[in-house]
Amino acid sequence: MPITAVYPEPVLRRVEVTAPRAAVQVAARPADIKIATEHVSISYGDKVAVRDVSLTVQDRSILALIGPSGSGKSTFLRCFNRMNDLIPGASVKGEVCLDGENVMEADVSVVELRRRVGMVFQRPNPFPMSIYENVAYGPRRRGLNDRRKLNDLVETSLKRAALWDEVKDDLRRKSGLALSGGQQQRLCIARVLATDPEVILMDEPASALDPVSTLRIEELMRELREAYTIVIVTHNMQQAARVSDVTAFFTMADDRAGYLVEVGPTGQIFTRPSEQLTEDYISGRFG
Amino acid sequence: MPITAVYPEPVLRRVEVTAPRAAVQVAARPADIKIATEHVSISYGDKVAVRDVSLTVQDRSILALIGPSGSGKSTFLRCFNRMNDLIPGASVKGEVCLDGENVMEADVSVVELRRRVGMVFQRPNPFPMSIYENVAYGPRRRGLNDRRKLNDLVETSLKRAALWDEVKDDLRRKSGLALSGGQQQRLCIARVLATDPEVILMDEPASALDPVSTLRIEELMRELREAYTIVIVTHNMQQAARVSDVTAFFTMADDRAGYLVEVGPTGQIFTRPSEQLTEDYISGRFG
Amino acid sequence: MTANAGSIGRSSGAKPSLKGKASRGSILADRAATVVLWGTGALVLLILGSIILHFAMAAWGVVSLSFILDNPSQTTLGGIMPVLWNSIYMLALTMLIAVPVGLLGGIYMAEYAGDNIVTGAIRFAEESISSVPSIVVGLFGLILFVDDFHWGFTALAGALALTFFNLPLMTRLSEQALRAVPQDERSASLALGATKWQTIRHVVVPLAIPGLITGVILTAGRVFGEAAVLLFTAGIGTPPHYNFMNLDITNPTSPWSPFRPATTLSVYIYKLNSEGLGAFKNQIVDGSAAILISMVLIFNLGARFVGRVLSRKLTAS
Amino acid sequence: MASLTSAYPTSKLRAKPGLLERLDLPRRVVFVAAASMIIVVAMLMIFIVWQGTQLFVKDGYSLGAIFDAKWDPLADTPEFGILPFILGTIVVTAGALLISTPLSVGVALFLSEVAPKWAKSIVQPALEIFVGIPSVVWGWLGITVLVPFLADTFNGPIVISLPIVGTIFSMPGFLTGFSWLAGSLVLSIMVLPTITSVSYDAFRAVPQELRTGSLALGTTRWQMIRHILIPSALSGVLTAVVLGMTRAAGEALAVQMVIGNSPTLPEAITQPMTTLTSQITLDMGNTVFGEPWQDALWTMSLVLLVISITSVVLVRVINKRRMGS
Amino acid sequence: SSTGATPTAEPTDTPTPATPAAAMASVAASTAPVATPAPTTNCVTGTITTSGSTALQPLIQDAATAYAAECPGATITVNGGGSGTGLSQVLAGSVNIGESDVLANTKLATPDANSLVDHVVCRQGWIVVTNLDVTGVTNLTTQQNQDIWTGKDTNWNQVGGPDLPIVLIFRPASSGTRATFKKLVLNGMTEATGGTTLTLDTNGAVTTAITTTKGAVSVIGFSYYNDPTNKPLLNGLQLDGTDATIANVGSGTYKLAADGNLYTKGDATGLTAAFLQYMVGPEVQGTIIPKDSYGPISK
Ligand SMILES: Nc1ncnc2c1ncn2[C@@H]1O[C@H](COP(=O)(O)OP(=O)(O)OP(=O)(O)O)[C@@H](O)[C@H]1O
Ligand SMILES: Nc1ncnc2c1ncn2[C@@H]1O[C@H](COP(=O)(O)OP(=O)(O)OP(=O)(O)O)[C@@H](O)[C@H]1O
Ligand SMILES: [Mg+2]
Ligand SMILES: [Mg+2]
Repeated sequence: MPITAVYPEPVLRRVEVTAPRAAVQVAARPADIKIATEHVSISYGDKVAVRDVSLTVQDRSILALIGPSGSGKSTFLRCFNRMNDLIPGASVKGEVCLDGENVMEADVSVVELRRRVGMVFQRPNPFPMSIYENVAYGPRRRGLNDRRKLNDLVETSLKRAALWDEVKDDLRRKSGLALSGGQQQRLCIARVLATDPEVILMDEPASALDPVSTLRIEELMRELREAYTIVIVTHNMQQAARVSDVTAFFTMADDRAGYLVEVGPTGQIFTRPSEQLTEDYISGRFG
Repeated sequence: MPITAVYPEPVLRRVEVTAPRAAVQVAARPADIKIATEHVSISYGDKVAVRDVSLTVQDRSILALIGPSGSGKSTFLRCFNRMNDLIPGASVKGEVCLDGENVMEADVSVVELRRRVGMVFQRPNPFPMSIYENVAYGPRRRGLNDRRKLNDLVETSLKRAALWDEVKDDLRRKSGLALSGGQQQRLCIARVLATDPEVILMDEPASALDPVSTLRIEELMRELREAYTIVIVTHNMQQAARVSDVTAFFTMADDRAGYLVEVGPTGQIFTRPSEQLTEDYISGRFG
Repeated sequence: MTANAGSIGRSSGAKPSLKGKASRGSILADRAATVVLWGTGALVLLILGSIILHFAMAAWGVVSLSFILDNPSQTTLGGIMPVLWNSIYMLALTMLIAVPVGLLGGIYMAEYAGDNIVTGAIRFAEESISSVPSIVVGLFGLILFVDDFHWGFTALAGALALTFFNLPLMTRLSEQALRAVPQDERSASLALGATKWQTIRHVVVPLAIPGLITGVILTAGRVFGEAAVLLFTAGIGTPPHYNFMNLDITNPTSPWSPFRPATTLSVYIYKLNSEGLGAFKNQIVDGSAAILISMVLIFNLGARFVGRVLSRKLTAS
Repeated sequence: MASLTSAYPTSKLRAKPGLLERLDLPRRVVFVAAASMIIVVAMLMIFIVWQGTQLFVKDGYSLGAIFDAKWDPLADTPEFGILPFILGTIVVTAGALLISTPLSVGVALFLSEVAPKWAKSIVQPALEIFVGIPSVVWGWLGITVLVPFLADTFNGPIVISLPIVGTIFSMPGFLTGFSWLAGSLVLSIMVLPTITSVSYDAFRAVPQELRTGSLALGTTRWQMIRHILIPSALSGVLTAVVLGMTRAAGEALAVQMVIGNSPTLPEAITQPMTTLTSQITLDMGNTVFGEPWQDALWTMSLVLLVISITSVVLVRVINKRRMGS
Repeated sequence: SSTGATPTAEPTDTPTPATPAAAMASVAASTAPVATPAPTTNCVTGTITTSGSTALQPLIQDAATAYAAECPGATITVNGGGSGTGLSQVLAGSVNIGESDVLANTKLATPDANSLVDHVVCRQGWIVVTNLDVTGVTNLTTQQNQDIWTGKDTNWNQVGGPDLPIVLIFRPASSGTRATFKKLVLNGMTEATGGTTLTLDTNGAVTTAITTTKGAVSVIGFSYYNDPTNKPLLNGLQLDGTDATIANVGSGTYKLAADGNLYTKGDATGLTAAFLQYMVGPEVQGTIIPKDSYGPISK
């Protein structure tokens, strides 16, 4: 997909966006919608953490969720692959559709869902096994045991995650934990890619990394966008501005329940937000 | 002390600074120097976390420490009241002078030091006792048991921390834990004030708070500056720009050891930093 | 300064030196408390040290290879081979049941248990057995296995009673080991589309192995020393000379058979103290106690060592 | 970018789970393993309750006759008052806790607040070894070392008198070392690791922020321990003491070996006494299944069971309190 | 059941006669177990278990070892547990032989007691012993014993000894030793209780306590008293001027003695019968019994 270089007016002083992106139409053709949430509310026990969020994510685009700490970004992100199921007391209401299919329904196989919607976490969390085994983990659990196919898959995934060259020499000997933070995070991305997902969720994937690794991950995200739909949570507004097509701004009300203030093309959110709250936030008045 | 309203050119777009501040001279008269560090290096075991930092803090001013995660800001902050002593394996080299006295020396009473150099933490940490007892805790441990004096002190401290009006009705019945996050943080500040410190250290004091509480704390800091020397660590550059007189920018080298890139009047750091690294950081190129 | 700044502003007078002697009393109290707390730590070591020294001296000249490998004798020092064998045999028999059941139970409690009445009952049961006196468990074994089942005093009855007694501990320790595995690892696996059981089987259990082994060994130490449970279940007597070539486990004369009485080392100590005869009685008890303590030491050091080696193997490159 | 799907068989989001998946065998298996504990406890309770109530049901004794001071199984109409044994268990346990609690809490504080890493790495394994030392070994140490020591050292009456006030305290000396004190001492060492490790956990559970919060205010470490740590961990320490108490009350062999087993309440800590467990070990083997005497022993076991279940409930109540506040 | 393998045998007795002759002998033995000692050892293979009295345990253990040495196919496992355990377990069928210091009918209900068969295999005697400090006392009369044990006399100088308080060490009220002593010497009088009395559950514990406790007195079995290690540490007393010897037990002049009873449920069969027969045979009666300080069965 050729990238049309229509870059909005610089958002913050001296922001140099490495790969300028097209402003994306939010109201897209329905066929292009990869994920849609409708009136999603999530609570932990009695406490509402996310209230009534409806938004859509285009296929092969990057949506960034920004907002102050505690506004429910991570909680909301986890509803896409139903990771909230794992949290005792968490309950999700509303609809979350993947390709038009509501994933919240009881007869949906979460295992299958999570294969199609991969996830990368804030802290790189490779398994304490060799690099090879880390990447082969998902495929193996899917029943892929053919040596050759596995080798191919591991190689492709590591290449896609831009890690192959750095690790190819001791793939099987080196533990995933012996890598640097940035490499570990790319390994985690490779591990997700190996299960052949359609959507990748990333919860502050670079916040534990150094500047160089961060740039690397951002670059990688832009590359992956060609083939995957990505939803990323970030605290770093510059990062959101740099990598995403669409930005959703969350904040929380007095009762501390998070809600969606506005969502729109990244350029627009950072230059002409329609809400005062958004403006206050991105201008650094709070947060 | 009259505040000269010479406020530097706005630093980031749309930043509305509530209380414009005077640009502070870094090279001040020695008599005004409250804290001075010389060649401070701090390591955890073999790992160097902070390398060779020398800076000075003026009396009754606010110094902000900014920098990416892991650059050693918190570690450095903790050397002012020797809280690093409590971390097994942490070792501090160099000199840290409070009013010209080196606090690192063996015969310094850390108890006395910490009374003069108070500290407020990232997560509000009130003790599990009544509001009154929380504030009276420090004075009591100093041997103050006179009912009347204690009552006065608790009231003054809570007033200074701008919490009195909200809590005065059930000072003795309500637990400190029953307050909201922002109130808890102000309670922690009141608790520190009650021990009559000269310096107050704050490690991301507002990062766990909602926007309104954050603004409140910032306002409070500006008030406290009239009587106290404050050192604050913050991730929020806008916050640093809003509240501090002087900003110090930390980053880390390849070996992940944190060091001081530059320190200077806040206005200058945010508009005309002398180092490319600082410029990259505050412009959001990384971090 | 603002209006509500109050009267006790920051003291502006001469500041006390940091090296001043402000609050001498509290500093002295702190020093005293530190000394006392160090003292308690030292006392524990002192007690343990003197116990070990006591048995080391008492066992000097008693414990030898032949003491460990010979049959008991009334006229000479003899050995403790059969009772030592029984201890090891009972340990193995007990662990054979307790380890798998405890591990699986631990998996349930750590990974599946919700907050419902059954789980509550399991927890209550777990806590209850842990606090039931061992003698009560022994008596329970006596009625159920020995008398009602007509097994008589048998190794099996003892091992089952021991299993009952130690199952909660084993379950608790496995649960702890499994819970110690960071949630991240589970999330990572589940987010990759692994099923819950796959996650447990391929990620959680392997990561918990050091903790699990430690749990097994600590339980083993407790099983090894237990006597009160066995007095009434596995029997208290002088074991015959065993013929280890007899591998027929259904034959009660075989030392491999669970259907025979099995006096263990700790029961033997109790027996010698109660009704022992012969010139060497006290030496034999001292020697046996020394061996028991050494085994406990070995179990502990072993647990630590194995745990460390395994976790290094699992985490390092 | 090429899809990787070729590597995998196709599967649908809503694919009907296979029979195996629906059965979820692993879950069932681990559940059964965990639930087996309920069965064990239920059996244990049923048996002990059944046996323990035979004295009332079959032998026709009243509850009042049991909770009486007179124990005379050899009388023409045997009397089975188990009160002396219950009281004995209480006093010997109390003695043990009195000795052990300060020491254990001290060690726990030492480990959690004071000890540097190296000291911790010595003391902690030492405590584990304490746990591992079997009770017969403690008993053996008791009769070979402690009992003769007590008898030799304090064989005269123990009298403390002040110049003017006169005698302020006097106590008969040890006739023999077999005594309340010997029992309590042995028990106190046996419960030391239990109380220590549970209180240690309680101290560790106090958030680090409270410690640093206090120290940053310029308090000494001891002030922090005394005013923040101990109040915060109090319920945990209480739990530890209750667990120690249960263990002490249920300990059989070691106590029986050193306590003298005299079926009367002692007048001083230098005198012999008896407990529920020691009476059970003493008489169980000599009595015959089904005779009232043995039924009375089972009733004592039932009392022990009740004590331990009560303590479990007590611990739960304490912990619920803690969660609540 | 001409092969001797009685199918109705309640205890898990596995008699596998080595030879037809042995099988015959075993059948014969089961009809008259103790009355006619066989001239030679009757070897039957199999496994039996015994439990019960700790006072009889040394003897049974030695006899079992000797029998097993002569008859390689036989395994006899000897457990302690106490007289009550022996009676309960033989009644429950958990063991083949239950040993008891006291008669079954004093412990069990009549129907149960009647279902057991008593085999007297030896006489056992007990001796009153004191700590070595109790010098000058070598004999206690029945009367003196009664005064001491009921708490009337509390100092050794009241019975001609040194000025030393008397420390009574009892065996548990349920034990055979205590019951026998109470019956034969104290005539059923009520014993003293309180702070100057100890109760210790076994001969071993009592022996240890006496050697370390000044002024202590207790009653232990001959086999423990005559143990070469114990004997020098104890001051053994005459009873009514009669020496506590096996010979005096045998002649009936020493009164603190009782039968050693071995019980089987119903008549003994197989190895059980053979072993009981061995117990009353010359080997045990002539050699092992004196060695272990028991008395042979008379006549
Ligand atoms: N497991 C949980 N149980 C209970 N409450 C939770 C849980 N996880 C999050 N919360 C609460 O839900 C709210 C939203 O949390 P969430 O982690 O989604 O926020 P976030 O926007 O991701 O914040 P951050 O930027 O700090 O990661 C918060 O108030 C939080 O305290
Ligand atoms: N207790 C500790 N033991 C060992 N290493 C530590 C410890 N605390 C901090 N470090 C390391 O020291 C370095 C500096 O940490 P520090 O917390 O001071 O950074 P920071 O600038 O405050 O970061 P953040 O913005 O995330 O709070 C980091 O690499 C960190 O991993
Ligand atoms: Mg989050
Ligand atoms: Mg920090």
